[in-house]
Amino acid sequence: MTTATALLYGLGGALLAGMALYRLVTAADWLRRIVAVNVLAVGVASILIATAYRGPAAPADPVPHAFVLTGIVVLVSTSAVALALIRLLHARDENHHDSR
Amino acid sequence: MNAAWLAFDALLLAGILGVAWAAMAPGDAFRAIVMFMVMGLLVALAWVRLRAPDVALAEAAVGSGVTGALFLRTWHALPREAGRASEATAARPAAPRRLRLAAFGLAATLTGLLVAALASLDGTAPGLGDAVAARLAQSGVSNPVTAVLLNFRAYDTLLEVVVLLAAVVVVWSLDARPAPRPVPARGPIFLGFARLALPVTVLAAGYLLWLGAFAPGGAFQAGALLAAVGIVLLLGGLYRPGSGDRRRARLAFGLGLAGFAGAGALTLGLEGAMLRYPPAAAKTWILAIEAVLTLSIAATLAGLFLGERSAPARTGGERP
Amino acid sequence: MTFFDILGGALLVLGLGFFVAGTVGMLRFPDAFCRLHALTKADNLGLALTALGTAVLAGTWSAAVKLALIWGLVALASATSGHLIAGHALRATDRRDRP
Amino acid sequence: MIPADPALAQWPAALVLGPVLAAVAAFIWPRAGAVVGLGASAATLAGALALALQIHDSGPIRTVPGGWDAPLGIAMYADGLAALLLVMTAGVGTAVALATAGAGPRQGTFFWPLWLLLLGGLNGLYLAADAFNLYITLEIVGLAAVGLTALSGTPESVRAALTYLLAGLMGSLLFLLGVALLYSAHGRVDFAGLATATAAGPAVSAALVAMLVGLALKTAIVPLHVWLPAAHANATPPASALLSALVIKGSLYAAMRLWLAVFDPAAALGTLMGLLGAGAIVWGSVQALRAPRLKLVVAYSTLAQVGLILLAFAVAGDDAAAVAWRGAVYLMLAHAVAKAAMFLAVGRIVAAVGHDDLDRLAEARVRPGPAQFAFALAAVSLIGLPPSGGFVGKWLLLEGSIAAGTWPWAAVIAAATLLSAAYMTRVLAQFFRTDGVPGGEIVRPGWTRADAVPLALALAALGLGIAAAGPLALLAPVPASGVTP
Repeated sequence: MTTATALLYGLGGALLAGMALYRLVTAADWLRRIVAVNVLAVGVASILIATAYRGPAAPADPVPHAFVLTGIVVLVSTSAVALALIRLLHARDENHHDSR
Repeated sequence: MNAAWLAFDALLLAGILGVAWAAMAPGDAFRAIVMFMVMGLLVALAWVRLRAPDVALAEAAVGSGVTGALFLRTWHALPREAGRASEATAARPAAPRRLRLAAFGLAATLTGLLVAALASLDGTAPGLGDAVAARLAQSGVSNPVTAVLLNFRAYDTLLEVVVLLAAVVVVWSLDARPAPRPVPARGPIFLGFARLALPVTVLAAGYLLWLGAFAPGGAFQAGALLAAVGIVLLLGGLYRPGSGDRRRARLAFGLGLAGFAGAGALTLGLEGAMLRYPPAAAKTWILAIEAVLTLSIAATLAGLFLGERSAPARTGGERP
Repeated sequence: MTFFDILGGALLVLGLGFFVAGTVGMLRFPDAFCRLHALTKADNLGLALTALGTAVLAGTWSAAVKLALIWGLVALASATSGHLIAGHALRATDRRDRP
Repeated sequence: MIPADPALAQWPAALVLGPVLAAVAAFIWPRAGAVVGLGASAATLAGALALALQIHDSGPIRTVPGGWDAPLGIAMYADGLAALLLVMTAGVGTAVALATAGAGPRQGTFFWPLWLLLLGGLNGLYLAADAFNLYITLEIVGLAAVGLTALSGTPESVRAALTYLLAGLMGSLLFLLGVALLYSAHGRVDFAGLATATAAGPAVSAALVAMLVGLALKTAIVPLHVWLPAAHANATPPASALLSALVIKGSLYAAMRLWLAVFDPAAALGTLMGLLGAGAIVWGSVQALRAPRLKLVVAYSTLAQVGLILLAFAVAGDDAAAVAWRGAVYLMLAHAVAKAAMFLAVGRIVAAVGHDDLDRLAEARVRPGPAQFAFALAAVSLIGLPPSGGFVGKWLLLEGSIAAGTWPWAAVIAAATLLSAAYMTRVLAQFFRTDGVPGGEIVRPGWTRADAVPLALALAALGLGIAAAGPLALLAPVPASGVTP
């Protein structure tokens, strides 16, 4: 980490990742877990973006930015699948109760 | 000035951490989703601070916007009682004390590892910024992030589009067909807004796409904006997909990957390497790929939002 | 510091004040309608002042046009969503009043 | 490293592009799904075989798609190890695709695009020589696998798919965290550059731990296995076959590649991996001995088999480790072929009997002989009896651990063999028992075309033991010099 700013955001990312892992393990419902996964991803992104930062005067390293952009799209795709599965689980559950 | 900025950064980070914690806390799911979206906006601000405007745009549009819409759509489909945690959607009852302790241990280990790792870095790793800058002139575009995404590491981006297609294939394969929930009437004001905002948003998406070549922006940000247009259309009932539209939608989802992978195959034949563009025409290739990608990404994100509801309901009937 | 820097800064601070007022209103007011009132009014004005201040600081006409467009769109969107939220709240209170 | 024929240098890219383009076609035109799927699978198999032959003759192939060399660009790297797994994926996949195409159109619509995306993703994974590139291929594989899990549409499978997705997502995010740390420590993520980068501090160690834990989650290494039994036991038979034969091999290979080519892990970490493997063998076997359903037995046996492969991480010493790694890779190969045969055979048995309740199997009036025979043949390889492929793998692993002087691992391998014999015998005994059949009247359906694929795969698992020389020749340089791209 080249600057205090980068270190600050990197440490923030580490904290976010830890918090998200805690909630991921302890959360009682699926929706909250998907939120936690998204927060974990923000933590990882924070470390990458902080790595790319070269101070207020120099341009930042674009390669980690590209990594994070890719990660954002991958995550929205995976979250969409998870949420669709949650909806399906609920729909099946409801039909199950209706038929009883 | 430096200390003031550091104070601002610390404040912003504290805000992000607080809102993130609130988003994951047990309780009202709606509140959690709103908190998550607020976090996305704060995070976008942080990325601007760290000179990553491309990422900030994507975070605001995709990470906060589209993901938030997906969350809300799911929240709407879940039962209203008991904080919307039904028997099916609850992974398990509230965590017992032992599990909470174990989770805390895990989380503390992870954070400790990361802090030790980050503190040990002395900033000597040069990164690839100089390598990008040195070859930027040959890439065909002048925005370094676009150069990395669509030229230097275009293969990664191709695989990323594969992930997007895989997601929509899976979502559409989940044959839920839930009973349609009554959608509250949007009223004339919403429809008026939609009619007014749509053309402007389409214009803005085109602008972002064109901008991506030399300034922050590009296919993914533009696609997310267009997807928002699609979601407004769907929510307002201005576009109601019929059964025949499923095929057209699949075509739209597949088009971006077909175009991108097709370009890969074409360059493999012409230039002897996948996605090595003819040097003089690199910009044309990149813009053509991006244009197709934008439309397809927009359709795919909207398709992910719509999900299985796009299937004409097998059994009609209103929910009590 | 030029005159424009000071003007822009002042507009930004003024806009920020409106945002703070709107937020306090949202947190303190008793029901959805009062909150909406505070939020939409204050935010629209706050955003207008912020956009104006930014335009003055940027100092180019193209930036000013873009900022004006942004302000218009956000005002439109917030008015619409305010209307939607109010409609929803009205229906919810109706249901509560007449069980 | 430049191949003799420049046209062949394009094959790695083609092996990724082909299945992906076919997946798009199968998604857009569902009615052509089976034709496109079978054609693309067979073509990929042919391409992978050609690549393997080329590598066998003239050594590893390294290409840079995009024309920008690493570290800015992305390199693709194919050596004997990658080629063998490419052939395994396309071969087993083509067989499963044949079985699916024969089963009728019901589950076809989404099976084909999902399988082709999985094929493209796995091909990309095996050819990756860049940590971030590897991450994206892991995500493709993960999403396609979740889709295959949920394809049967039962509530159990949906719940299993959701658990699987969440575990996989957490695994890949931990992996990405490792990539981020590697980039911040070295400023690059290409394998070749990472291997030669000198500074190894806390950041690199943390990256190794994060990546290994993430991959362990995706590979279902005990105790991170909780998602696997439900996912593999509730999917459709072809999906189960693909999931257990191919999908977990992807993340296992990733861990292997990173271990050998990128990191220089401490010996203690290797011992830890070995201990985890031993634990997985015991846990998986005990659960397989207790499982009430046939599909669950097969699913739990995967945990034990993966544990066996993990033992190779513990063998130290250059020459001994080389032998052990070849054994581990051969076990992966044999497990893929035998497990695919077994899940397809179980699918046939369930279709004939109507259930897979192990205790009631002996009461079943219908005895699908060919499928039970295929199951028994596959079991021979999974137990590791001669002359099967499983035997060759186990033998090499044993040889490596004895050469390294680590006798306890040899004892673990022997115990694993006994345990797998025990849980497989538990199943086979039910096939032969007829005393529970009410009335004593037994129906034995004859051979049908649908029995051909599981039987062929089971025979191939045996054949891997007889014709081991060819595949092993590809692995000859592992790991001493040949694995660093």
